[in-house]
Amino acid sequence: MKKIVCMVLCVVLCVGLLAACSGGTTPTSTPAPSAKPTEAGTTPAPQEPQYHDQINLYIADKVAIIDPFNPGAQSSQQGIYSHLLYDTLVHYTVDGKYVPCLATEWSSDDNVNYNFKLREGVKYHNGETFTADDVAFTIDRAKAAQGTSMFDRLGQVDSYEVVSDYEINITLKSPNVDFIFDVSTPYASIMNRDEYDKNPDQGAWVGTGPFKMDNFVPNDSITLVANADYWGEKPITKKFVLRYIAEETARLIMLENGEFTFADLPSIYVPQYENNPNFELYSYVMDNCNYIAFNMKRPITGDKNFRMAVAYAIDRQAIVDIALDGYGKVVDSGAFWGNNTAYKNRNLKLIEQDLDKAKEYLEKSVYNGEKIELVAGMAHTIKSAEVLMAQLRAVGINAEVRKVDGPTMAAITAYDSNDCDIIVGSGVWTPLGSSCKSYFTPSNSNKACYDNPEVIELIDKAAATPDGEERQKIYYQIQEIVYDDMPYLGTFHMALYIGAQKGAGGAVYYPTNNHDYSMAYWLKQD
Amino acid sequence: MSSKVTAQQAVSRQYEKENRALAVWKRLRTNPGAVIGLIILIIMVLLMIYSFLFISYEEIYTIDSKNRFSPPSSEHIFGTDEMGRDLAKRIIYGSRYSLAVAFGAVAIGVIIGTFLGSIAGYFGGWVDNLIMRISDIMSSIPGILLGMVIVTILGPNLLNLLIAVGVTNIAGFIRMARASVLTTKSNEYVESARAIGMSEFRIIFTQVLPNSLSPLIVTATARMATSILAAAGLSFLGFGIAAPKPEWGALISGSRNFINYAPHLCTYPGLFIMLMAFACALLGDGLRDALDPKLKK
Amino acid sequence: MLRYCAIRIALLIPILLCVSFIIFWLIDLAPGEITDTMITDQMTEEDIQILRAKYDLDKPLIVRYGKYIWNLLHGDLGRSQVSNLSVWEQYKIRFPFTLRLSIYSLILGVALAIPAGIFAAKHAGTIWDNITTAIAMLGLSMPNFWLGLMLLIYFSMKLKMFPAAYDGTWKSYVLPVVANGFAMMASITRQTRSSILDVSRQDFLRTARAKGVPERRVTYKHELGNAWIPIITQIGMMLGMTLGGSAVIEAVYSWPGVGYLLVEAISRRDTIMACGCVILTATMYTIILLIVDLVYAAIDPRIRSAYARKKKRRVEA
Amino acid sequence: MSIKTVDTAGKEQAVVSNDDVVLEVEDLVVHYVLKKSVVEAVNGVSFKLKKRRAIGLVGETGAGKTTTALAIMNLVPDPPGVIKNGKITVCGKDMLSMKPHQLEKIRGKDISMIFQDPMTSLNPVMTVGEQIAESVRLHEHVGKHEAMKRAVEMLELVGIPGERAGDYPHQFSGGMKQRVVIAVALACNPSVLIADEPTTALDVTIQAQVLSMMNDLKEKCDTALVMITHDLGVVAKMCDEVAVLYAGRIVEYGTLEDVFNRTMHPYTEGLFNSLPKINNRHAPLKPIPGLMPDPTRLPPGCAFADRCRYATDACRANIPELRRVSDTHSVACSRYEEPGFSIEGWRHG
Repeated sequence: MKKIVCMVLCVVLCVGLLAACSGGTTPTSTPAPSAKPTEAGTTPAPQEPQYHDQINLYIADKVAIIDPFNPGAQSSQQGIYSHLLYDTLVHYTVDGKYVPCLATEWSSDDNVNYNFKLREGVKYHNGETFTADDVAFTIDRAKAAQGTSMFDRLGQVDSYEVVSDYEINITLKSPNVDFIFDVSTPYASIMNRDEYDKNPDQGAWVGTGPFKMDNFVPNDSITLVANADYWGEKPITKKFVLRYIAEETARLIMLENGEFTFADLPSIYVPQYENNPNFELYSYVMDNCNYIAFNMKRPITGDKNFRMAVAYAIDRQAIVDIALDGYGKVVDSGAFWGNNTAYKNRNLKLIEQDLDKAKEYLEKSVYNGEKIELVAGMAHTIKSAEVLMAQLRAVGINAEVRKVDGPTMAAITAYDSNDCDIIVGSGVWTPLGSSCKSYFTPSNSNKACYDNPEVIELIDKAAATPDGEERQKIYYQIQEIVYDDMPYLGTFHMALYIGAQKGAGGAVYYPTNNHDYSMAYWLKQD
Repeated sequence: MSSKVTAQQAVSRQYEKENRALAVWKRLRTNPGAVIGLIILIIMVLLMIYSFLFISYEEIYTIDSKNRFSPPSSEHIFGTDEMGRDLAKRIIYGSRYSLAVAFGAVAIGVIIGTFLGSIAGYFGGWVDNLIMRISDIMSSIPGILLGMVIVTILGPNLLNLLIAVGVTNIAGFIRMARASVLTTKSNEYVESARAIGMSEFRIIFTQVLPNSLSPLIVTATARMATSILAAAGLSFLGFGIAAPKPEWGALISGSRNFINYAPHLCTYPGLFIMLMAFACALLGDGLRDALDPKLKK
Repeated sequence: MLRYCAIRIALLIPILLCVSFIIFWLIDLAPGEITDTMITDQMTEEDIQILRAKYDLDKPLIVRYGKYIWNLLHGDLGRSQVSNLSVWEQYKIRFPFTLRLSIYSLILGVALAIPAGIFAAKHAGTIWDNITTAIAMLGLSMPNFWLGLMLLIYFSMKLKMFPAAYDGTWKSYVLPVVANGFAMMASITRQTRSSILDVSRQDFLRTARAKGVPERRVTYKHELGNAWIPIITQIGMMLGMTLGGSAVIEAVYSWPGVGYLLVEAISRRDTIMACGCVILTATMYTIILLIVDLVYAAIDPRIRSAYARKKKRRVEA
Repeated sequence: MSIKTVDTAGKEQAVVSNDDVVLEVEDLVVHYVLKKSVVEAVNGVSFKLKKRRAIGLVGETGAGKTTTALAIMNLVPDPPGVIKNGKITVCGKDMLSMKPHQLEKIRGKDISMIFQDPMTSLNPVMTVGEQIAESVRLHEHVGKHEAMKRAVEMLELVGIPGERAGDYPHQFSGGMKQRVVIAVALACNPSVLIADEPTTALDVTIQAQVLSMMNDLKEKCDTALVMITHDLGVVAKMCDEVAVLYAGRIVEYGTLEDVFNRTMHPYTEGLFNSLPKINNRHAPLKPIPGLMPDPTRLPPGCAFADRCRYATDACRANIPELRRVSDTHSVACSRYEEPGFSIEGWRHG
């Protein structure tokens, strides 16, 4: 009898344990898509092409939460699902033109006061109509959302005035010629006030974009379905599944098995896909520029001779060959600037590797054998640091690699408490010249603690002068001063490769990594 | 030996100890597994010594972008890794990290764990409860988590990896030491030692602990195997020793993305980890049979 | 019996409090805070302070910990600082996967280990015994992530038999379970062998044989019946280890389990999430150990009567 | 009652054996082959046993009593133990030549065994009732409930209240456990019961109860009993015939009355002399000098020669034959070749 009591107790506990957590839904409710196109029977050859109705897209980072006002949502892939789910006031095309989106027309005379005329008859996914009130709501929430990209873009708005349901005037705190660009980035998408009031947690699941939210599993996958009554061009694909896979090898296998329609390709496998009949290969060179930052405040790295020695010691092509298996682009000018960011001063000569000159400068510098730490945080920067370490030790600099994770990197390289010697990093650059502000003026992205009042003053002036000859002269002058001080050494621009199934395309790739997959399609191969 | 113990007793204990060590070695020699384990361990130590003498740190990090991913060949026995460096040299150089972790982490466990365990076992009462609760807490925190947090705080180098893995061993040794102390505590000679006025701590270390030597050695060798794997796991997740230093776990984690392009980069370090852990486990089993006569088949 | 379970779970509370404090303190010690990665260029010093205030980082550690414990005692594990989702919600979605992974690999392990262990014990000393022990030893010393990678390549890449990551079908369970189960199988085989060897020296087996009980039944009913206790201990320990330590296998197979949450919480300094995960894992761990103890009692009458006697004595006293 | 003797030519004389002989052991030799040495535990033991008769195998520890019993059941642990030769027939079936599954049908049914230490002879995780029912179900293929009923009956038979069938071995005292072991052994009322020192581990009062209970059961189920003991008192109480073993051989064999009153072998005499006399407490004990010979290096001649007062060179030269002295009594001592030789014998009280 006693034996049965124990058995029962065990079973009860086990069942309790499982029941307590059996409430969980399986993360991806999608059945495994069949790789082979399911061409049923012999339908008469249709005139327009047949498309798969589901696309599986690999995203390169975990998405913990979908809410542009929550700092936790910070992820490199935020741009991708924002393009699908939301719309911005102005749409920025890949070749640099501004196209009307939620705002039909916009104008500003003094780069401080902007006027937007809004599009009528646009519906949110929850049926609410899009009005100026939503723009006002988004600006208010953005100003209170410190630590988000939304704050970066719309935090500079001082005040706004809702003229009518479909017109709004926005005044900035300080004049900014490129405000229209800021408004066009996917981070500045316009949210719906009523949805946020109804359920604050999932307020961001509703937007005006071409796709609606179907299911979201934190840190794992996002499922979107096409928005039938989208005001713009209707999307071709019915369903999108964005999925993060930690293990690179697993991702590749899924691409080969057809479980992924689009997936980032590690550079080592690019040759296999280059002339592969049943796969497509898309690639683009990112604007982001990998750099070496010298801590200007510390004695050794503050010494110009030491920096010159390092400049002559490094071989950029070797770094690209090893860190990116050759599939990267060495910087084409001495200036530390985005790949094709505007106003790039290409007549600054790039210092080529010259070991004797390097040793020469090293003699002249204050350096005598101290340990120099190369601080790196991301996979490819750590590899670059390893290559750099070998190259620096070849000329006699006792370099060591120090691997750190995200928060540690942010903490030890903060502007005012930066005690690292050399930081091997990767800097974000937008197509606008103004993005140099974050590297040359005191801010947390300024890893070199570079503080040159003349440069700061020039940058502010540039921000206020409209595009044109005048602005180019100022930016060229800034790059010359920085080239002379040499707080940064630009090394290379990463080139990203996307492998796709045969017949899959239609994605617009932006050098800022915020790709637009809304018009992506996957042609059925019969 | 304290002078109070009569000379004759000392001689007999000495003789008895030598005799026991000899007997253990004789039994150990007959156990094939233990012998294989011992041989592998000796080879690993020789490799480490070879790496100290002949492989300079410079050979480990120099980059040779021409022959990257070259398959195993006569010149490079295990082939070269993604930066053109000879994998065999890096693995042999890396043996020092695994050996350091194997012995260091266990040493931490032994020193702290046994000390706390024996105190808990010997004094009992609230001391026992306190220490046992601490060991409960330590064992309820998953080892991986403790390791991750420690490496994140102190930074990714060998000493911190050692501490991270060592801390997880402590709980096991506390329990082992306490159990063996409890059993030996009740023997008469402990009473007699207390009778002749030995201090408590002296009794613990000279009388009680020597008798829990055999379970200690067995647990130590078994823990060596698990420590090696724990260290490899930690560095696989990215919480191990920093990049250029060729710790075996880091070698696998670094080259796992090229696994179907150049599988040898992953297989050889994996084999070495397995071999080392295998050797420690075999030795542990051999010692357990040799030290514990009643277990003889 | 129920009293015993109640005491065991009650004992857990103080341990969990200490554990949560240790985690809180450790993560606070680590360089960098959750807000560091969020600070962008356009933020002024005053904006940064507002952001930190949002995460209570401006208050000292004790106050933050006090607030956390206050919520904990009210049964609210709080919300993850990163994703603002309640810790219990996320854990509820992911824990079944870790549990299923552990239990399926345990079943695989036990199913292979018991016969192997008995086989090794029955042929103790012969060449077969050495072979089985060697294989078991290999299983123990093989790093499970390395085995995972190898399986991933051969079965998923080359033979295309199993999917590379979790996709909802049973097929995606196979590789992680084998990778996880092999180590389990190894240690349970060793334990079975040694406990069967211990039991096979006992006299009641001779009585059984003298009764004419066939050899197979002697082994599986009598010997195994008595050898279960140390084996169950080993199984309980293995289950506990995989619950905490499966982060590695989950990393290799992108398995939506709990270990992965932990790694993520630490690398982003999400203290509330990390504490929540550890507390829940420790609770599940204790419940599983409790189940193991109950299984002891069910199997070994001597232990069961120990409980009964305790109860009876209390009644008399 | 007939006895097999070996004449000098080594041929066995065909002796009239009648049908109710249940156990026959002929020339049993059992050696334990260890790494470096061979233990000659049993060197040629032969005896016969009829229904309802009890034979006592007496001898010091190490004389090969238990090995003989295990050999009869064919339970000698085979890695070290090897049954060199000998023929064992139980109820007409030759135990040694049978295959394991045939053996399993006989063990517990025709012949069963009780072991020395009751504390470890029962499976701790099975109830007492189950353990008895198990052998019933094995041999009589009856349902679970029927077997359980039989188990309760057996328990009642051995003096244990039936309702305790559901208890576990650790809930019984030493004596009670031995009764359970006996119940297990007699569950299918075997024709032969081997008891290997059943009462040694028990204290005297319990010993008497168990022995008398075994006696009643022997009579009731008319089983033949092989009682292995080193306690002459137990033999006197239980057995009809006695075989004295020394270094793996029978040195004296006869009815209780022969061996006890007309002791002929010096070793048996030494055994009786080393017992304290109940009514002559002051008489000094006369223990047998020396120790049992090392079974791995048995002396060429009579194993008892070194310790025997009457030993001659002849004794040390060749192994004495078991010689019939009367139709029920035989002794293995070469001194009896000389006519008129006799030992002093031991004085009663």
